[in-house]
Parts: sequence; structure tokens; C-alpha cells
Amino acid sequence: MNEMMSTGIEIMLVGMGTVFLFLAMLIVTVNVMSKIVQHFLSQKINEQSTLVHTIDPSVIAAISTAVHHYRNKDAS
Amino acid sequence: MNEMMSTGIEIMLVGMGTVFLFLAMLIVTVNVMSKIVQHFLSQKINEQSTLVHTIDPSVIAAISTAVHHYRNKDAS
Amino acid sequence: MNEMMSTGIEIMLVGMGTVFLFLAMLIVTVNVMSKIVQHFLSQKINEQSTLVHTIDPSVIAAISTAVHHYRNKDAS
Amino acid sequence: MENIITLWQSTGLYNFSLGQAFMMLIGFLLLFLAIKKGFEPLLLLPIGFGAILSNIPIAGIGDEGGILYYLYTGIKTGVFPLLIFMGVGAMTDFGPMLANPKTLFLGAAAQFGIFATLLGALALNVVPGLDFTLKDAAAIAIIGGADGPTAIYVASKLAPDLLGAIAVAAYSYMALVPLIQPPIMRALTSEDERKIEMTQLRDVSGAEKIIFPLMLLILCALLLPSSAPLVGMFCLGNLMNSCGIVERLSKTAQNELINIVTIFLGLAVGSKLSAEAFLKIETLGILGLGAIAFSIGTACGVIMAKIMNRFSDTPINPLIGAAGVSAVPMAARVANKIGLESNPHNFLLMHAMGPNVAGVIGSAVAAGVLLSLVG
Amino acid sequence: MENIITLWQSTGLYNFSLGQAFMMLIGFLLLFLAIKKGFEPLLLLPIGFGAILSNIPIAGIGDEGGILYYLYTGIKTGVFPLLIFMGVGAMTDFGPMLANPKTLFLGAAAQFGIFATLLGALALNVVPGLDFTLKDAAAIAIIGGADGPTAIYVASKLAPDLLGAIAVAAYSYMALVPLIQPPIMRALTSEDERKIEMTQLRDVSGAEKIIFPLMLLILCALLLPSSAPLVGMFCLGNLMNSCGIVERLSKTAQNELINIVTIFLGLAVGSKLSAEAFLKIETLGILGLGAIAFSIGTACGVIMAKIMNRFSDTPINPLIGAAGVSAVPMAARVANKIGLESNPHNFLLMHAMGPNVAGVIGSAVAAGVLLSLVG
Amino acid sequence: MENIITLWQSTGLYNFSLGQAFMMLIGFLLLFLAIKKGFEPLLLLPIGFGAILSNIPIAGIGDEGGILYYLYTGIKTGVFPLLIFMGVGAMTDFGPMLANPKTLFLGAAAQFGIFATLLGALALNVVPGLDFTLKDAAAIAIIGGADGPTAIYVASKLAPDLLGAIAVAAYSYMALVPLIQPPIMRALTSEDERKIEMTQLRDVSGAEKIIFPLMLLILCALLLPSSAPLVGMFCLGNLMNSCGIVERLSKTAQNELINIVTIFLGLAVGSKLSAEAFLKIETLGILGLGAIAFSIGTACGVIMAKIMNRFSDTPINPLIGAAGVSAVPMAARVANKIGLESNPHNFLLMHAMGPNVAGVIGSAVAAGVLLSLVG
Ligand code: NA
Ligand code: NA
Ligand code: NA
Repeated sequence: MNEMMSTGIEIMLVGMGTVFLFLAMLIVTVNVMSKIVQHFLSQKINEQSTLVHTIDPSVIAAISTAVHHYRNKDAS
Repeated sequence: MNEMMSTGIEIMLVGMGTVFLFLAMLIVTVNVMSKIVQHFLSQKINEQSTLVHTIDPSVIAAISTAVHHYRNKDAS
Repeated sequence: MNEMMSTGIEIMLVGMGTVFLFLAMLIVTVNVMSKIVQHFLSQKINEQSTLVHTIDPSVIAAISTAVHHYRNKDAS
Repeated sequence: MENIITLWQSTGLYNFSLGQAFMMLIGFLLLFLAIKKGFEPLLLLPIGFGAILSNIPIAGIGDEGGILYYLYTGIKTGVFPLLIFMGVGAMTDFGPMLANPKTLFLGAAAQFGIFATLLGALALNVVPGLDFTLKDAAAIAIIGGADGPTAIYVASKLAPDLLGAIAVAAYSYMALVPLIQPPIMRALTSEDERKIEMTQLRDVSGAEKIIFPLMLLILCALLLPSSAPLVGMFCLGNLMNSCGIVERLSKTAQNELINIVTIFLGLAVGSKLSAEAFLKIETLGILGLGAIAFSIGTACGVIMAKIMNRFSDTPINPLIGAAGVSAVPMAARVANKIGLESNPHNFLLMHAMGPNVAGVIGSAVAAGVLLSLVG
Repeated sequence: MENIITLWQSTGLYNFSLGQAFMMLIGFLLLFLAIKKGFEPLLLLPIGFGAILSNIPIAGIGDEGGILYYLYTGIKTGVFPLLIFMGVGAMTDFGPMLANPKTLFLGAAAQFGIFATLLGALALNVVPGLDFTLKDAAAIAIIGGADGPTAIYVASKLAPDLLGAIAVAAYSYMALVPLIQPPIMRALTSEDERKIEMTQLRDVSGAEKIIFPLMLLILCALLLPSSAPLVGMFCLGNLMNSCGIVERLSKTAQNELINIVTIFLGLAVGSKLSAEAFLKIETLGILGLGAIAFSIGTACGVIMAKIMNRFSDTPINPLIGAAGVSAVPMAARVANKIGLESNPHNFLLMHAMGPNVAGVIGSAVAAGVLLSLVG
Repeated sequence: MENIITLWQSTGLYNFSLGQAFMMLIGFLLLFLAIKKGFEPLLLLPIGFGAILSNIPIAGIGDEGGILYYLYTGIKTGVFPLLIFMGVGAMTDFGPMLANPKTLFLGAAAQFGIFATLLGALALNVVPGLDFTLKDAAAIAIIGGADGPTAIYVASKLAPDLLGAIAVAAYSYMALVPLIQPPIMRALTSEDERKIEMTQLRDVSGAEKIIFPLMLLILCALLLPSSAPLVGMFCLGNLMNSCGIVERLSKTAQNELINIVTIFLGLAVGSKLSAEAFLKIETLGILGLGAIAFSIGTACGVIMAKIMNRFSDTPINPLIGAAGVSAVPMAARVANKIGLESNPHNFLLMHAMGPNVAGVIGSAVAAGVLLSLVG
């Protein structure tokens, strides 16, 4: 095997190594990034749903009373 | 005050002067131009309305007679 | 007549000759090409109509019988 | 104070030469013709504006380092006219010509306007002060091709100094076709001839439209390679359109690309309208010769159609011969209009499109001859 | 093994300089401002990306042979900013200004921001480490014009080394106009002044809109040819749009052409954001001076409007004076918004468009003065 | 008479060399493949046409001064392939890959086709008459990347003489993917494996799609700057699209700009199809090696998927490994089609888009390695 071939084999090894290493690191960073982003997004959604939960309970009570009255009236 | 500053002040004066002079002349020319254009346009419109007026009066008479007849017929 | 004029005349003759020759050859090749293309296309259409003809005659017989029956029924 | 003097010495008023002022007026005249008279506005507006810009003193917009100078490299290299030709090719439908190929002869005959003008330019050299070289004469003659990008391409190769005047003349006369052609057409035809109705054109298949540009290119490569840049780019555009599978490219060639190049080409042509180059008797000569070129081309097209009628069974309305000068699609419309005047049921438009596009090929071929014999 | 070492020595990690890393952060900051904060994203996104690309070690994307190097020739020749200016011209409606021409004075007054900044830059030279030449000072001053292509054009001619910082400052402050201007506008006007209702603008005829760009060009050619490239290309675009008969060209200039050039120009400007050029006290000076320029321009516009109110019968709401800095159309919108706060029935938008486009002309004129006195 | 001889000596017939005639036939063959067989027509039509134009004798359309020569500078500088890559980036949706990032490994494995071909090219040197240098071998190997602009970019840097053959091979084999891949895919998988259904991909948020191109760019800058021009322009296009606020620029990059550059690039590549460069045994070698590269890449992708299945809980259908060669989106469609044959309810298209776009990144990385080790 001549010198060029051995250079070629070396390039092959180094090259495939680099490609795999690069894409492996990309997988890692993508996974980390996705988790962070999803964490933030779910936090945001939680905040929004928290906002929903903070509706004054008395309002809910009033509404349910009203609904109750209405139903009774309807039934009578 | 060094020499550069005095050059700077001179540029400032000349510069603002030029800007004002230029835009002032633009105002003058725009006003003149607008007046000329509007004059021509109103002349055109006059000509057109003149054209409208030159419709043969007998035609208008005929039309109004026809309309009159039609209305009477309709009313009867 | 100076030399330049005679060159000009020669260019005119050669030039118009070339233009006519070129476009004449284009006419010939276009005619040949169109004939070949139309021949191929009509062959294709023939093949297609041949395909139409190869519909099983018994099917056609069955259809016409059906149509006949239907008409008689309608008339009665 | 010194600054004010510097500023005053840098005004246009201080530096205007009479020639520049005059050329700016020419520029405004072109804008007027483009905007008010509708003379080929897509080109004459940028050309006129380019003329104005390049004649502003001090600014040097057309000189080395100015934007018009850089844009001009697109003409000097031939790239701009060829790209426009590609776009025009993509917009061209060879259908009517393929349905009636013998109309190609009409497109050939009308090119006599080119070569007659070549002689005319040389003959004009007897006028004192005029001194057209053979190259100049050939560049002027191509105005008779009635095809903008071809004229600009040839002029930029043979006589760049005359480019401005030649381009202006070419586009102006193309816009004037409805005025120049009708009297000639009427003079050379009888009322009966103008009434001739032509047989309905057959439908041309897609296959023929795909093969034609390739065939034209082969013929050009075999016989007249010097016209191959023009014919080749034209055929490329036409093939992109007719093959139907690279619609993205064809649409871009017909729209955004040709629009961008048109703006640049127009401005760059305008930058050649300098006082030194334009304010000469030569320019008057060019304008006169251009009118003659269009007239002779029109006449030859009509006469050719009459000759062909003698030898052919299927009748040809000689009016469509006038469309052979190209000036697409204006000349075809003129033929249609004059035809309708004599016979209100005779629609010649599609019949005239045949010689019309043939004229484009014809003038590209003539350009190749000129470039190879004179260039 | 040798290959692995070669490869390691060719990694960015091995070769990163601190300056490059910092400049890449600046690039990401610009992307953040563009994408998340909506700061002039059409330009700051490509500029930021160009900054990142050109600071990647080894890759040499901004060095000779790299794509950003080639794209930069479009700036060096002035072609890119001028083409963008043409597109902006085609998008500009001079109607409101023509209906009320005296608003041109507001566009003039606001240019004082430019010249005050010029003095400011020279004065800053007392700070040790700062050493602005007259050309540098003029290039920085033009930030006060609040007009991107004008700033890039002038900076590329007078101080290419500062181009990156100047362009970034110009576009950033244009995006910050809704933060910078309102306090100044409120401070300089009384509640009653902000409530002033202006008379309805008259309709402007198409003919006036066609003639105006030509008139502006003539005036520019006569008085200040050094601003003719900028004003000329702007007028060309405006004429293509207002004349209505070259709609294809006008549409292309406003869309595809300006988009393509914007991508290229942004990347090329970004390639000038190198550590050596950007990481200097000068840059801080430029950022500070830019803010001052915008503030002074805004103030002068407002004050000018108040002065004009003393001498004029028809009232002018001084808020529209702030729109004279240009920053089209952001500054006009700001004037409208502040006006509505004081008087919910007072729509100033169209009135503010007059000084707004006048400011574009004003800064192009100022650019011409600077180029002719300092260049 | 002399003129007629001049003209005859200037015909193509007089000057045609056998090589030119043969290359024109190759050009027509490419047009036939593009138009009739639908082989990547957007590129093979301009390439074929460019081959014809540049082999017309005398015309010199591809020589210095000809239009194709000027267009070629866009390749020599790397600008054209990079702009196309930007447009491709703007068209690419990284969603499926972000939903299942481990498919990036499939895109990595398939690049073995590149490096195996590099060795193959060097091994072929035992054939008498073949003499590939290391640069030649690397340029040929990149065909295995199954990505047109990457192949053209690398070939223009490492072996411009082979550019024509390499580009033609790359695009032809991309068009032949539906013929080359299926037998290999079937041979390496069992019916059960082909029936594997994959779990539904999760929705990917817009934020992830914005951050990903920036993250990829950073990683590339840190580790492999030599691939930064390719990866960078790709990421720029992708960011312009995914950020959603510069839609004008993104649309232009995906349409008009990429169309214009595609026409120019195709013609310029075609101009490298000259007899001297193409009619050599080398070309046969390149065509053979290209087929091997695609086959090995396909096989490695499939095998990698099978290996990953051993170590992973969530099943991967090995067919989508074949899409790792890129050849977007053809290879993904092929995987989908073969999958449907075995299991008519199994839609693999979106799953295959992951490795498909990963393959684009993979080959850009491989290109960077080759440029940095061999260039
Ligand atoms: Na013609
Ligand atoms: Na301004
Ligand atoms: Na790939």
C-alpha cells in the first residue's frame, strides 16, 4: 500500500470520527436545549393555568349558586 | 479651541445653511409647480364641464318631455 | 466607389444570403421535424384508439342489449 | 468663508457645461416620451434617467467609481443584453411560426433593412464631418433589426461610443412602429391584397415547441457560431418555458430577473448618453439611418409576402410581411389593425406573430454575420 | 495521528481569540434584538449573522476569498446602499409632503442633529484614547440622519473602518425611536400644543407626484451634485412608482431587488464588525453620539414647528416636528401616538409623513454637504 | 468571395472538433434526462444547456469574454453554491429531526459513503491512465454526500477541472436514488424490520426551531470552522425562515434568489463540461465511484439503524437509515414507499425527514473535514 492510500485511510478514520463526534455533540446539545425550552414553555403554560386558578373562588361560588337556582326554577 | 473644531463649526454653519436653503428652494418650487399643475388640471376640468354644457339643449328638452310623458302615463 | 463601399456591398450580399440560407434551412428542418413529431403523435393516438377498439365485443353486445331492453320497457 | 466658496465651486450651477445641460434635456425628453407618450417605457425611462444622472456635473455617477459605471460592466461583458434575451425567449411562443414555417422567409426579407442601412451609413461618409468606420456602420445597421437587446449587444461589441444613440434610436423607432409602418404598408398593397383572409393555423404540439429551440440552436452552432450567444440564450429561455418542468426558473427569467436587468441595463445605456458622444452630426445620421432601416425592412417584408403569393397556393396577406422586422409584438399588432380596416372579419394577429418572431431570429442571425465579418 | 493534530489545530476552540468570541456575542445580541425585540429585523438579523460568520476563526468568511468579502464590494462601490435607496424611493409617497410643503422646514431643522453630532465627535477628542478625524466625525454624524442606506453610503466613503459600528448604531436607534423621542417631545411641548388639530390635507394629483421627483433631481443637480447619487436613485425609484407605467420595474425594485440587496448588504455590514474595528473606545463614543444625534434632531424638529406656529396662520402640531429626523415610518407613528394621548380625535399620522419624508431628503442633502466638504 | 470564405471558415461545420461534437451530445443527453426522465430538471437542464453552449466552436461562450465565463466567477468565488445553500436552508424544516434527535446518527453513518469513495478513488489509481491526486479523490468522494451545492462548493475548491463531471454525477445519482436505493434497502432488511412502526413524533416548538440553527452554527464555529461557510449560510437561511419576522427575506431566498442563482450556477457548471476535461477515463471512474458512494452511504445508514435498534427501546425502522445520505427529499420518499409496500399503514415520511436533513449537515461537516485536511 502506497503512502497516498495510508493518508487516505487516515483521512477516512479522522473524517468519520469527526462526523460522528460532531453529530453526537449535536444530539447532546439538542436534547439539552429541547429540555430547557420545554421547561420554560411548560412554566409559561403553568403560569397561565395558575392565572386561571386564581379566579376569585367567590365568583365561582356565585356562578354555581346561580346555575343551581336556574335549574331548580327550570325543574319546577 | 483647536483648528479642527473651528473647521467643524464652519461645516456646521455651511451645512445647516445648505440644508435650509435647499429645502426652502424646494418649498418654493413645489408651491409654484403645484399651482401650475392645479391650474392646468382645473382648466381641463373646465373644458370637460364646458363639453358637458355643449350638449344640444334640444336633446335635453326632448328628454325632459319624454320623462314628463312617462310620468303622467304612470300616474294615470 | 471607394473600397469601404465595395466591402459594404459584399457584406450586404453575404449577409442577406446567410440570413436567407439560414432561415430556409430552418424551414426545411421545421417541416421535417413537424412531420416526424406528428407521425409519432398520430401513431400514439392510433395505439390509444386501438386500445379503445380492443374492448371485448361481447361487452358492447351486452350493453346494446341492455339499452334495447330499457328502451322497450320505457316505450311500453 | 472658504467653505462657502468650496461649496459654491462644488455646485452644479458653477460647473455645468452646455453639453451636459443639453444632454439632461435629452434625458428629460426621453422620460417625457416614455411616460407621456408611452414609448417603450420599460427601457426609455431608465435610459432617460441614466442620461440625466450621468450628466450631472461633479457627481461623476457615470464615471469610474460611480454606480452607473459599475452597472455598465454588465453591458460591456454582454451579460445584461443576453439575460434579457433569455427572458424574451421565455416569453416567446413559437407556435404560430411552427404552424406556418414559410413565414420565416418574411422574417428573413425584413432583415434587408439592416444591410441596406449598412451601405447607407457608409454612403453618408460623403457628408463632411461624418466618418463612420465599418464597425460603426454595422452597429448602426443593426437598428434595422428592430430588436433592443440584439442592438445593444452588437453596439457594445462594435461601437461602444455610439451605444447610447443606437439604443435610443432602436427603442424609439420600435415605439414609432405604429406611425412608420402603416403608410409603407398601404403604399405597397392593394385593397384586395389587404383583404386576403388566411387559413386557420393548425394546433402545434408541445413536443414541437420543445424540439424547435434545440433544433435552432444546432443549426446556429453548425452554420453561424458567431450568433450563438444571442440565439443560444434566447433558445434557453424558450426551452425553459416550453418544456414545462422548470416553471420556477422560467417564471423568474420572465419576471424578476428580466426586470432587475432591465433597470440596470437601461441606466447603463443612459450613462453612454454623454455630450461628447451624443452631440455630434453622427447622432443625426444614426437617427436618420434608423428610420430608413425600419422603412426598408417593412417594405421588404411586404414585398416578400407578395412574391411568395405568386408561388404559393395558400394565400398570405402581405400585411403580415411588415411584422418581419420584429419589434415584437407591436409590428404584429399594426399588421392586424391595418388588416381589420380593410376587412373587419380578418384577424391577422396570430398569422403576423409567425414573421414577428422569425424577425427576432433573423436579426440575431444578421448580428452574427456582422460580428463575424466586421468584429 | 498527525491528521488529528492538524484537525485539532484547525478547530475554532484552538484558534478562538477573545476578541472574536466577544464579537460573536455581539452578533448574537443583534440577533436577539432583531428577533425577540423586533429591532429593525430586516437589517439587524443579516448584520448580526454577518458579524458571527466573519468572526469564526480560520474560516475567513469575511477575508479575501470569503463570501462576505465578495459581498462587501457591493458596499465599497456604493451600489448596494444606492439600490436600497431606489427601492425606498419606490415605496415612498410624497403626497402628504406635497399637500403641505412647508413641513419640509421640519425635515430641515431635524438635520441639526447631524451637524451638532459632528461637533460633538470632534469635541470628544479631548477624551484620551479617542482620536476621530474629520472624516470619522462626519461619518458618525450621519447617524443623526436616521436613515440606514444614507448612513452606510456615507460611512463607506468616509470611514469604512467605522462602518460596522455606525450601521449598527443607526439601525438600533431607528428601532429605539419609540423610546428616545417621546420624553423629548413631551418636555418641549405643552398639553395645549399637543392637542392642536391640523387642517385636513388636500388631495395631491398624480401629475404633481410625477413632477416632484424630477424637480427634486434638477434642484439637486444644480445646487448639490455631491448628493446626486443618493437623491438621484431615490428619485428614480419614486418616479418608477408614481408614473404608473413601469409597474413591473417598480414592483421588482420594492420587493425582490431590495430584498436580495438587503440580505447581501446586511451580511457585508456585519463582516465589518471585527474585533479590531469594533472593540475600541471609539465604538462607545459612536453609540453615545448616535443617541445624542437622535435627541438633538428630535428637539430641533419640535422647536422648529413651534417657531413656525408663530409666523403661520394654519396651525402645526409641534409633535410632527419630531418626525423630521426621518426614521420612516416609525417617527411618524410615534408623533401620531403621542398626539392621540392628548387628544383622542387628533390623527397626526398623515401630517407627520410630510416631515418624515422631508427628513429623508434633508439627510441626503446633509450627506452631500459632508461628502463635498470632508470627502 | 473572400467574405464567403471568411464566413465558411467561421461556420461551426468547418471548426467542429470531434470532442466538441461529442460533448454537445452529452449536453443533449442531459437535457433529455432532465426533460423526459425528470432527472433533477432544475439543475440538469441549465447544466446540459451550458454544456452545449460552451462547446459551440468559435463562439467561445465559455471562454474568457463569454457570458458563461463571467457566470463561472460565481462558482469560483463560492458565492453561488453558498447562496443556493442559504435558500435550501430556508426551505428546510428541522422539526422532525428535533423531535427525534438520535436520527442524527443515521445522517452521520451514511457519510461513510464519502470516505469509502475517497479510498476507492485512490485505489483506482492502479488502473493505468488514472491518476487521481488526493484533492481529486476528495472532490470525487463528496458525491457521496448526495448534496448538490456541497459537491459543487468542494469540487470548485479542490478540483475545478473535475467540477463538471462531479456535478453531473452528483445530480444524476440524486435523481437515480429511487433506482439505486431500494435493492440495497431490501437486501439489508428483513420483512419484519421493514414493518416496524415508529412512534408518533412530538410537536416541536417554534423556539426550538429558532435556537437550533444558532446552536448548530456555534458548534460548527467551535469544532470545524472549515465547514462554517456551508453550515453558516445554511443556518442563516433556516433562521430567516424559522424566526418568522423576516418573511420577505426568507421568501426571496427560497424563490427568486435561488432561482436566479440556479440558472447561473447550472450554466456555469455546464461550461466546465469541455471535451478536454470530460472525455477522459477519469470521468468513467467518477461515474462509477459516484454509484458506489451512494450505495455504501445507503447501506451504512440502514446498518446503523439496525445497530441502534439493539441499544434503544423506541424502535427505528431501518429503512429510514437510507434517507441519511440526504438527497432531500427523494431519499425520504423512497424510504416511505418501501415501508408502505411491507406495511400499508406505516407512514415513514416524516420519520425519514430527520435523517434526511441530518445527512445535509453530515455532508457539510464531511466537506469541512476534507477541505481542512486536503485543501
Ligand atoms: Na428583427
Ligand atoms: Na433624516
Ligand atoms: Na449528505
